[in-house]
Parts: sequence; structure tokens; C-alpha cells
Amino acid sequence: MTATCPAPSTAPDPAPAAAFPIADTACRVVSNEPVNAEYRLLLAEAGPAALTAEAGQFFQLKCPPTTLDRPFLRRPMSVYRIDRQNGQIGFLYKVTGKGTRGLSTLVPGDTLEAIGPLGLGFTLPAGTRHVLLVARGVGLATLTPLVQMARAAGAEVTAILSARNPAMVMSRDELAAQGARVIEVTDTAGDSDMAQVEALLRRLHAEQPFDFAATCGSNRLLQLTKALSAEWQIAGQAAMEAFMGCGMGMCYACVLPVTAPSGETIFKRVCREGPVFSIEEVQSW
Amino acid sequence: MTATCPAPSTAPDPAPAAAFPIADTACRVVSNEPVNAEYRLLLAEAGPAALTAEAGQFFQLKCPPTTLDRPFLRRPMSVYRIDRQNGQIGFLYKVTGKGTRGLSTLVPGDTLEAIGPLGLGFTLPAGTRHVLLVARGVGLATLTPLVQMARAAGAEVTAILSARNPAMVMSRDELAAQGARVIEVTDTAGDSDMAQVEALLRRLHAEQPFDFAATCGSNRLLQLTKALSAEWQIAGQAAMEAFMGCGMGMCYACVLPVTAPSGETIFKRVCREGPVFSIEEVQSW
Amino acid sequence: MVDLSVQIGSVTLRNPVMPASGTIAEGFAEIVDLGRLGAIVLKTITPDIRQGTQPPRVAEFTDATLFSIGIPSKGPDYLLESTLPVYAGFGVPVVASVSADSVEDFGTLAAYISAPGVAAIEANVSCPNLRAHGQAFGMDPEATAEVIRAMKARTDTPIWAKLTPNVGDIAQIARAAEAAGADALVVSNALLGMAVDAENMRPRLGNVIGGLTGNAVKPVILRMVHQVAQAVSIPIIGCGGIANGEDAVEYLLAGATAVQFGTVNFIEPAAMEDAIAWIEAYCRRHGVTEVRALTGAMSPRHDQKSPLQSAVL
Amino acid sequence: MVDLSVQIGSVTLRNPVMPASGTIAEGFAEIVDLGRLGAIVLKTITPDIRQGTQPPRVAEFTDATLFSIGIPSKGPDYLLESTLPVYAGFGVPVVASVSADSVEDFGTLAAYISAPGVAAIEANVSCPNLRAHGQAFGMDPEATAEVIRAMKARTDTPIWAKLTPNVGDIAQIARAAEAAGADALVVSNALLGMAVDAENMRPRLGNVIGGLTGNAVKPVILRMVHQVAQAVSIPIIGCGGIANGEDAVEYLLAGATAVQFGTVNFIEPAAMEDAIAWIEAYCRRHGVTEVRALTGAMSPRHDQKSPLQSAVL
Ligand SMILES: Cc1cc2nc3c(=O)[nH]c(=O)nc-3n(C[C@H](O)[C@H](O)[C@H](O)COP(=O)(O)OP(=O)(O)OC[C@H]3O[C@@H](n4cnc5c(N)ncnc54)[C@H](O)[C@@H]3O)c2cc1C
Ligand SMILES: Cc1cc2nc3c(=O)[nH]c(=O)nc-3n(C[C@H](O)[C@H](O)[C@H](O)COP(=O)(O)OP(=O)(O)OC[C@H]3O[C@@H](n4cnc5c(N)ncnc54)[C@H](O)[C@@H]3O)c2cc1C
Ligand SMILES: Cc1cc2nc3c(=O)[nH]c(=O)nc-3n(C[C@H](O)[C@H](O)[C@H](O)COP(=O)(O)O)c2cc1C
Ligand SMILES: Cc1cc2nc3c(=O)[nH]c(=O)nc-3n(C[C@H](O)[C@H](O)[C@H](O)COP(=O)(O)O)c2cc1C
Ligand code: FES
Ligand code: FES
Repeated sequence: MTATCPAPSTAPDPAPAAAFPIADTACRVVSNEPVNAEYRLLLAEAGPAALTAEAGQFFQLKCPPTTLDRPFLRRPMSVYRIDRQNGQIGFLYKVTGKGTRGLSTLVPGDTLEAIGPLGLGFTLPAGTRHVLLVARGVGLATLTPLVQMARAAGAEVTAILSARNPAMVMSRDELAAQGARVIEVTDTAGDSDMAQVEALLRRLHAEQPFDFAATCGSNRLLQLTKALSAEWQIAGQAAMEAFMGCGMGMCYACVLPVTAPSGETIFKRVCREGPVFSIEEVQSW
Repeated sequence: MTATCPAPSTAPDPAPAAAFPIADTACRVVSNEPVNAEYRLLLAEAGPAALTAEAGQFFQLKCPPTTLDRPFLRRPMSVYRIDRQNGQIGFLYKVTGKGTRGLSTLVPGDTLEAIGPLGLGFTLPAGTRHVLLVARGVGLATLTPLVQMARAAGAEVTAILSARNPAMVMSRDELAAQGARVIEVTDTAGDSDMAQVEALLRRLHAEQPFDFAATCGSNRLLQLTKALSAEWQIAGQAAMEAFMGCGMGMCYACVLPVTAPSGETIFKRVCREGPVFSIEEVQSW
Repeated sequence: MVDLSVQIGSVTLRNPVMPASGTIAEGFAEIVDLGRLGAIVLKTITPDIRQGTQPPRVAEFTDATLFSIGIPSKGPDYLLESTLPVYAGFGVPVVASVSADSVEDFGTLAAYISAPGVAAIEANVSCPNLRAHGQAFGMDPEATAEVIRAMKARTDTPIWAKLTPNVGDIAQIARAAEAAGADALVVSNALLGMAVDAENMRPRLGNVIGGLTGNAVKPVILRMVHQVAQAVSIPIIGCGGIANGEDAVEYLLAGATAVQFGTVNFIEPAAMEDAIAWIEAYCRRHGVTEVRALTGAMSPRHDQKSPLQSAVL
Repeated sequence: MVDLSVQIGSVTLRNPVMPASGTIAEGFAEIVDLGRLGAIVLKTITPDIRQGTQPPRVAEFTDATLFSIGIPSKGPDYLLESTLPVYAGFGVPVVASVSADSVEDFGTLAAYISAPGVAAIEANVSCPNLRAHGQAFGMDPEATAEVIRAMKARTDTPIWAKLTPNVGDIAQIARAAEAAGADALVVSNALLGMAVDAENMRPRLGNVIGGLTGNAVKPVILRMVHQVAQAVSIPIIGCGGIANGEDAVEYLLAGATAVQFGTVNFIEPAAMEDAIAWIEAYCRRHGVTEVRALTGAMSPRHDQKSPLQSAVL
């Protein structure tokens, strides 16, 4: 069921769901530029099924072979931008191995095969007023569309962006433009260690209490956010990663140990019961 | 033992044999242009071992991977040009499958890894005066350097070039420039069938007797040349092809059934006991 | 018109293409039209409820993957109550797959799940026989036969024996399964493999050993189908490294009546549908009016075959 | 300085890298310096003179090849008179390889070629046992043991048993070979495979079946080395899909003491020399002063291993 995308102009609004809610779409690449030394932003025209994507969902991207690499499995990438107006979806990705190296060879006009949207995205409890985002590294890609979602739901957003150095802090402008308050902490500035971040979060919460927390991209930040959410008795969610076989809930490769309400540890599939989990159930990784 | 080539100007004459008579040489590609719709000519700077190549010998070429193909084994190619003056070797090849498609992606400045020279080339009996070459298709690539060899030994050369149509007759100028008399027969002209070629050869032999015959590239022309050599009681050689594993005499994949002096059929390795065989021993393929 | 239908014992498939057990799940119906397949094969279940192996569960190679999942299973009641209804509406035969730690449990489970919506049951004998020091049932002809006999004794639903390729003489196992009453043979499950990360000096899978699947294994399993086809007369379903119509046809020529697509479903959800179209075009191109005529139609390369076929190198 | 030397029974190798039987020949010395290898392993010979199988003898896949050669052999006298002298001058242990149709012939041949220049003899048991319906010796533990016993009875030269991977339980065969007195185990020969050309409906090899070799088989043979290492205490020589130093180290970590490079020699004549340098650099990088410390040094991924390691999918 490889669908071809309609030209973006013919799909200005969220299109009705396709015959199949998930599609393997041959998307036309619009741009694929580096955003800093490690990350690139890939924008592509998407079909109606793909445009139903929500914050926290992901796509399985076919990574083109290069003369050196022949990636076999697809690679999971969170949807970073959902632009229903222009019929585009975007991915912010770090070039790490053969799959992402392949992705980085795509040029405008090429075809990106993307299966999705996949998995469960973020859900904001009704009436949420102040959302805390805690992200590091690639976690930012996953959390960015949540700002859009929270603002649309009438909530304020404070985003803590942690990175090795200021050059690695991405999408601060994108987040700010969407109305989030952005606070950067970096290893080079020396304010990204857990003690300082904890103090920062407590101060922010004291100023204006959070009623929802979301995190992605760092195990230590996850532990901190989880502890504070419990202490503050607020809802929270974490977007998790796992090595994936299919991304479609079929192979059971992507399981993560989570704590069931009974207290016992069970496996859940990141691609199907996740990638967004309630922050209480996730353990560490 | 990957040797790097010296700049051609530093090796104007046949260089002394390298420490190893056969080398895996990283050759710098000089050019790689189409000569007609099917064939390309690849010229590369070669090291001293490679430049000892003789007519009929071949190299095992590493065919670069492309985004689609990943050729695993090397591909055998006859040496088509041995330019000791400029320190270059050349290959005339037909783009047929994934290996040759890979070769066709090489551009000047790229590296061509070539193991060679390999196999046994042509040997002209002392005192040969008139050499008959009978070639079709890719067989021409193999027979071309034999003209140079024969002329250097003081023999005259008459070359029969058979092809589907005149556009497919290659290197007629190259052969003529080296002093061969060139006669073309083509399917489109209707003079390439066996009966007519046989009549042509008999006429030529009557005019000026051949004392050596060499053939490559067509099973039917091989049978004809073999029969006439026997009848005329002249020496003859045929350059043969076989699917190769190693090209270095190690795997025994490339065997060809040949008729031993005893009359029994035995297997010989095309890469080691060939690719040039005495025309009496070869059977058909 | 090409007749694509094939017959696996008493089960008629509209075409020879189906997924391999464990390589599709409910979610697949959200992406492709399962109604176009020859059959739908479900993931193996066990009598008990299992969580499976420790992650990481997947490693990747060129054209192949190593998976170690460990048959997470929600048990037979979940199959009957939740899984079967999902697949009931496609008008396509549904094949269940079972595994167990003992011969008796294979029989009991087969009887338990012999519901109207189950067209056949695959016996996944690649799992360890707890009575034989954990050696897989499928590695021993007698244990394989016992499993099939126990299942045949307890149900009238057709039983397909899915063999393990991790054996010396696959033909011997195939003959044992046929003699025990198997209605068809699936050849085969996955070759066992392993991967080590040299830099961190650890196995790349949590379970150390996993199943090697994907296109790279095709030459090995194709050879087994050829060997089994010479040994039995029940239908063979080829499975191993099939990614497209051409792969499928190679299996049919080597002796298979139908084929299963596995790992490729994870990468190209449209692969099975595309293959059905390719096979039809292939038949048309070769003047073949019935796809079943391809089964075993490979002609030998030479007049006589080497008597020493296994002395290959 | 890293000590690269390893000990295979009584034979000391200056490094753990050697060619696999049948993958180099005299001509290789014209291209690379054989004196830098850990050992030189010769192609298998048989007591009789053989021509081998019908061409075509090779087919190519992604990262793998299928060869069917059939052990063309010039017999033992040619080995002693012509082959050994070629390799005598490199200062490197030379390992002969033998195969035969019967247990007795294995013993006789081993005795016949036990010349001073032969440091060890590999028993290639992947060939058909004519007394057992042509099933390979190596597929049966008892037949494997008989071959090794017959050879040990007739010579004092160390005997390396080269196992076939086309078996169910490789550890069982390994234990049988060890008990019969093998000085080392080579794990392993080639997996049997086959290829069909869908368009012309013929097998791609003259012999239909061939040996699948090259990088694609590494996960399967690496798993076997791991299994054998848990079963025996004699040295293991890993062989299967090794193309570079990293592959070699993976085998050492999984339990091998040395490694053999096969198909890659056809493509990259410098592969073994490059690998020796890579292994040395790897040891230095990891603070390993003796390469033999790598043997079996893989740490388990988790505290305890799954008791159901073979129930992988
Ligand atoms: C749900 C989800 C969403 C993700 N979103 C993003 C994103 O928006 N931006 C981004 O840069 N990255 C994201 N990742 C991580 C991304 O999938 C990996 O970086 C990518 O697969 C690496 O592939 P590679 O071939 O370049 O690297 P290699 O290291 O060569 O990959 C080898 C194998 O390991 C797997 N793998 C490697 N790293 C990871 C990882 N961190 N998580 C999961 N599998 C991995 C690959 O998929 C592949 O199968 C996400 C992962 C998941 C699970
Ligand atoms: C000694 C020798 C000299 C040769 N010289 C030349 C030459 O000068 N110019 C030229 O164009 N061709 C020559 N050939 C043929 C050339 O090697 C093949 O055309 C080439 O290997 C095809 O590779 P491919 O991957 O493009 O085609 P594919 O069809 O994809 O090749 C698949 C496999 O079959 C083998 N193969 C395919 N065709 C042939 C063939 N005709 N002979 C041997 N193996 C084959 C390939 O090597 C490869 O292993 C020569 C062959 C030999 C044996
Ligand atoms: C993730 C995964 C899970 C599998 N689960 C099962 C299973 O539950 N039962 C079974 O019989 N085979 C199972 N298999 C094996 C497949 O059915 C099939 O035999 C194997 O993947 C080979 O086919 P392929 O090369 O096309 O993938 C599984 C394979 C994979 C990759
Ligand atoms: C062309 C060829 C010939 C071989 N001949 C022999 C042989 O004579 N004896 C033997 O024991 N193994 C033989 N083998 C098997 C190799 O020694 C080795 O076990 C196999 O190739 C696997 O290693 P690789 O994947 O590195 O190639 C041969 C392999 C090939 C490819
Ligand atoms: S990746 Fe296959 S089930 Fe999640
Ligand atoms: S190609 Fe290997 S011996 Fe000729």
C-alpha cells in the first residue's frame, strides 16, 4: 500500500483519514539541511494518513543505501514537525550510523518512504495549565510538537533544554516562537548537572506550579522528572527509545521493562504501547 | 600488498618486476568513457607489476559498490591496452551486470583496485609471419594487444571483426593504426554468417597463408577457426571465459573441459592454465 | 488469466503467499489489505503466558537480522477470544501456530484451539523439549513425529509441521513428520546465529543466541526445500529469506507449493501484495496458466547429477 | 608489544591468522608474503585423483558466494613432491588437509603424508561416508570419532578435526572429536546452499548444491564456535565469514584460539595481513598484552542466561 502524496496545496487542512490509518507513504523530500554539526532537519510532503500524526508518534523511515552502507531495517524517527497547512512532516535527526548516514544523502525531490504515524503520542490531561518539558539531545525532536499541542490546549509551557554546549541546543527559536518559555542548561556552562537542574525545576515549580511533565532523551533527567512528578503529584509522560525491528507492533523486539500497577515488571512494546509511557511505569534504561 | 602507483612519468619504460610478480594495485583512474552504446574504455595508471602484462592476460578488478549493487567477487577483464610509455593499462568492457555497472561509475581520480597481471597470455611461435585474428564482441578487447605483440615480432596481422552492426565494431582504427589489416563482417551487412566467414578466411589464406590463428568471443567462430587451423596445420590459440571466483588459481571455480593429448577430457583453470589455450585442446562452450 | 490458487492438503489458498508466523500482528491490518493474501499465519502461542527474552532483541546485518524474542505468549484463551476475531473478516484461511514444552501439551493445545475460524495449525517444533535436555523437538525425527501424532490424535484440523533448519538431515525429519500424519511441512524456521560486539566484548543480543532471518539465509533454506521435496509427497511451504516474487518463484521451482514471507514484512509492508502481482506476471511471461505447475519444475542443470552432492568444496 | 602468538596443541603459531583450506594455492605466494601468517593450510586432498564437479561452480550473492568445486585432488604423491616444497621456505607451520571415502582411507592417508614439513593434518569430515549412504562423516558423532581415531592411530602428527556446520547439535560432534583424540577443532566448513535462476528455471550451479561462504554466514558459525567452546577444552579454530580483524576478534571472544580466512582471500589478498595488524592495534587499544587472553573473553550480557536459549523466536 505505498501511497503517493498529493501536492501539498491540495491538502491544506487535516485530510480525512486514509482507507488505512497507517500508510507506507512515498514522500517527496522538500529539504534536508544540517541544523548544527550533528543534526539535520528533513522536511517532506506527506499524505493524509501521515498528516494525522500527533506529538510523540513516530515514523519508520526507509534509509537509502549509499555506496558504503545498506541499512536493512527501517529507522524510527519521532515526528518533529507536523505542518498540516503545507502538507508536510519533518524529522530532526542525528547522524549516528549507517541508517542516518543514508538519510543524510536525501536531496529535495528524492523520495522518502515513511510508514506511519506509529505508536501512542502524548496525551495532556484535560485542563492542564502549565507543562514542564525536560529534554536533552535528540529528545528535543520528540518533545517539540508537544509545545504546539499544549498551546493549542491553552496551557503554558516551560522547556528545559539540556545540551553539551550552546551550539548543540536546537530549536530554541522554534520553541520560543510557539510560545514556550525556554531555559537552556549546558555542560560547558556547568549548569546541566542533576543537582542544579533539580534546583532549577523546584524554583520554577515554586514560582508557577507545573501540572504536567514530559521528558525525553536522558536517563538521568528522566529519573529526576519522575521523582519530582511523584513528589508534586502531577501527571507525567516520558518518550522512550528501543532498538526496533518493525515499528508496527509485530516483532516484539522493542520491549521495555515497565512497572505494572501490580508492582511487577512486565515488557511493553515501545512502538505500540509507547513510545510515550506514563512516567510512573517507566524504569530506567 | 596493495601497492600505490608511481606517477606515470617516473616509469617511462617497462619497470623492473616488483617484489611480487602479481600485485593488488590501487590504480588512479585516468578516464572511463563510453566507446559506443554498450562498451566503455577504462584507462588507469598502473604500477610496475601491472605493466608487465602481456596480450591475453587479465586483471581481477574490484567493482565499486553503487547505491543499488554490492558486487562481492572481483570481475575478470582482459588487458586491452598496455601503455608502458605512459605507465597506463586499459580495459574495454561491456556494461552487463552489477559489477560492470559499478565499474562504469568510476571517474578520473578514483581508485581502481586491480590484481594482476593474471593468467597465461598469447605466445607466438618463433618466426610467425602472418597472424589471423578472429574476434566478436568482447573478444576484441582480448585480441587487440596481440596486434602490438605480433607487429613487434615482425608478423603481419589480418583481423576479422564480427559484430551485430557497424556501430558495434570497436577499435577498428586502433587496430589499423597498429598495422593490422582490418576486415569487418556484420549481421546487418549479412556477411557474418559462418559460411561467408569461412569462404572469406579461405580466400585470405589462399592469398597469403596464415601461420598462426587466434580467436576470442564467439563459440561458432572458435569452431570455425579451430577446424581451419587443423586443416591448414597451423598453430592457433583461443582466449576463453569462465565464471571466476578468485582469478588467481586458488578456488578452481573457473574450470573448462579441455581435451588432453591422451584424448580424454580434463578440467583446466581458465585463470591459471588459461585464459589463452591452444586451439586444439579447447572444446566448445 | 493465471490460476494462482494452490492446495495445501484440504485447505485451498487463493494464492501461494502468506506471512510467516510471528512476523505480522493485529497492527498489520491497519497498513495492508490482509484479504489479498493466500492465508494468514498467526504468531506461535504456548499453553502458558510468557514474557520472552531480555532485550536487546534485534541486531542487524547486511540483508539479514538476528532476532531473539522468545515467544512471548498471551496463551490460548487470548487467541480464541481476542486474536481470531481480528482476522475473521478477511475471507482468508487463518492458520494458528502452537508450541509447548512437552508432546502432551502440543496435543492439548491443538485440541483447545481447534475452533471454526482455524483452518490449520502449525506445529512450531523449534522450541526446546524439556524432556530431552532442552534440545528442540525439531532436531530429532522421533520427537517431531511424536508431536505431530499427539496433535493429529486430538484434532481434525490440518496440522502443518514447521521444521527447524538447525539439523543435519532435514529430509529425515521431513519423512518422520509426514509418516506421523502431517498435512504439510513448513521449511523452515530460522537458523540459529549470534553476534558479538568486538569493542565492548559482549553479545549483541540479550539472549546471546537468536534466529538469523532475512534474504541472506535464502540459499540455505532453498536447499532444504529441494532436499525435502525429494523426500516427501505432502505439500511444502517454503520460508526463509523470501522478499519478493522472484524469491517466491525460486522456492516453488525447488519444490514448494506455497511460501511464507517473514522479516520483509517489517521493512516493506507491501512486499506480499507486490509479490502476488509479480508471480502472476511471471506465469504469464512463461506461459504458465496455473501457478501450481511451478512446484518442483526446476530442470536439472546436467543430464546426470553428481552422486557426491554433499562433497561440495 | 602485544604477544600475538597462540598455541594449538603442540603447534605454536606466531599469530592466530591462517587461510582456510581450499582458499589459497601456490599462486598466492606470488601476491602476498605467506611468511607473515600464523600457519598455511593446504587444500584438501583425497587418496585418489579427482576432477571435481561440473561447472558452473560459483554463484554470487550479497556478501556471500556459493561454490561447488568437489575437491579436485591430485593425490598424496603430488602433495609430498610438489605442493609441500612450495610452502617449505616460509618458516610457517604448514597444515595439510585430507578427506576420504572411508575411515580406513583417512587413517592411511594421514600416515602417508606425515612428512617432516607437515605440522598438523586437518580432517575434512564434510565429505560423504560411502558406508553410510553418502551422509557426511561429520554429520554423525560416531563416524567423526572413528575418522579421528583412525588418523591418531596411524600418525603422531597433530590432527585437527574440521567440523561440518550442517548438523543439529555441533557440540555433540565436537565432544566426540575431542574424545577421539583430536588436537584441535576447526569450526567449521561451509553451510550447504543452493541457488535457482527463476527465469531459466535451472539451478545456478552445475552440482545444484554448493557451500555458502563469505561474510553472510558469520552469525551462524560464530554461534557454533560459542556452543563448541562451552563443550570442549581443546583449542578451537574459528572459520566462517571472517573478512577482517574485527571479525577475527569476534571469533576469539566467542571462544576461538585462532581463525581461518576463506572466501575473502579471493577478493582481498591482503585481508589476512591487514587483519593481523588490526588485531594487534585492537589489543593495544584494549590493554590486552597477549592475544590468547581474548579467547572466550566475551562477557555475558545479563547476570543469568535464559534457560531456553534455543526458543529464540
Ligand atoms: C521511537 C523513537 C523515536 C526516535 N526519534 C528520533 C529522532 O527524532 N531523532 C533522532 O535523531 N533519533 C531518533 N531516534 C533514534 C534513532 O532511531 C536512531 O538514532 C537511529 O535508528 C540510528 O540508526 P543508525 O543506523 O544511524 O545508527 P546505527 O547505530 O548504525 O544503528 C544500528 C541499529 O541500532 C538501532 N539504533 C541505534 N541507535 C538507536 C536508538 N537510539 N534508538 C533506537 N534504535 C537505535 C538502529 O535502528 C539500527 O537498527 C528515535 C528512536 C525511537 C525508538
Ligand atoms: C579472462 C576473462 C577476460 C574477460 N575480459 C573481458 C573484457 O575485456 N571485457 C569485457 O567486457 N568482459 C570481459 N570478460 C567478461 C567479464 O568478466 C564479465 O562480463 C563480467 O564479469 C560481468 O560482470 P557483471 O557483474 O557486470 O555481470 P553479472 O552478469 O551480474 O555477473 C554475475 C557473475 O557472473 C560472472 N560473469 C558474468 N558474465 C561473465 C562472463 N562473460 N565471463 C565470466 N564471468 C562472467 C561475473 O563475474 C559475476 O561473478 C572477461 C571474462 C574473463 C573470464
Ligand atoms: C521477530 C520474529 C518472530 C518470529 N516468531 C516466530 C514464531 O512465533 N513462530 C514461528 O514459528 N516462527 C517465528 N519466526 C520465524 C519466522 O516465521 C520465519 O520462519 C523466519 O523469520 C524466516 O523467514 P524470513 O527469512 O522470511 O524472515 C519469527 C521470526 C522473526 C524475525
Ligand atoms: C572455493 C572453495 C574451496 C574450498 N575447499 C575446501 C577444501 O578443500 N577443504 C576444506 O576443508 N574446506 C574447503 N573450503 C571451505 C573453506 O575452508 C571454509 O571452511 C569456508 O570457505 C568458510 O569460510 P569463509 O566464509 O571465510 O569462506 C572451500 C571453500 C571455498 C569457497
Ligand atoms: S519494533 Fe517490532 S514490535 Fe516494536
Ligand atoms: S577463478 Fe579461482 S581458480 Fe580460477
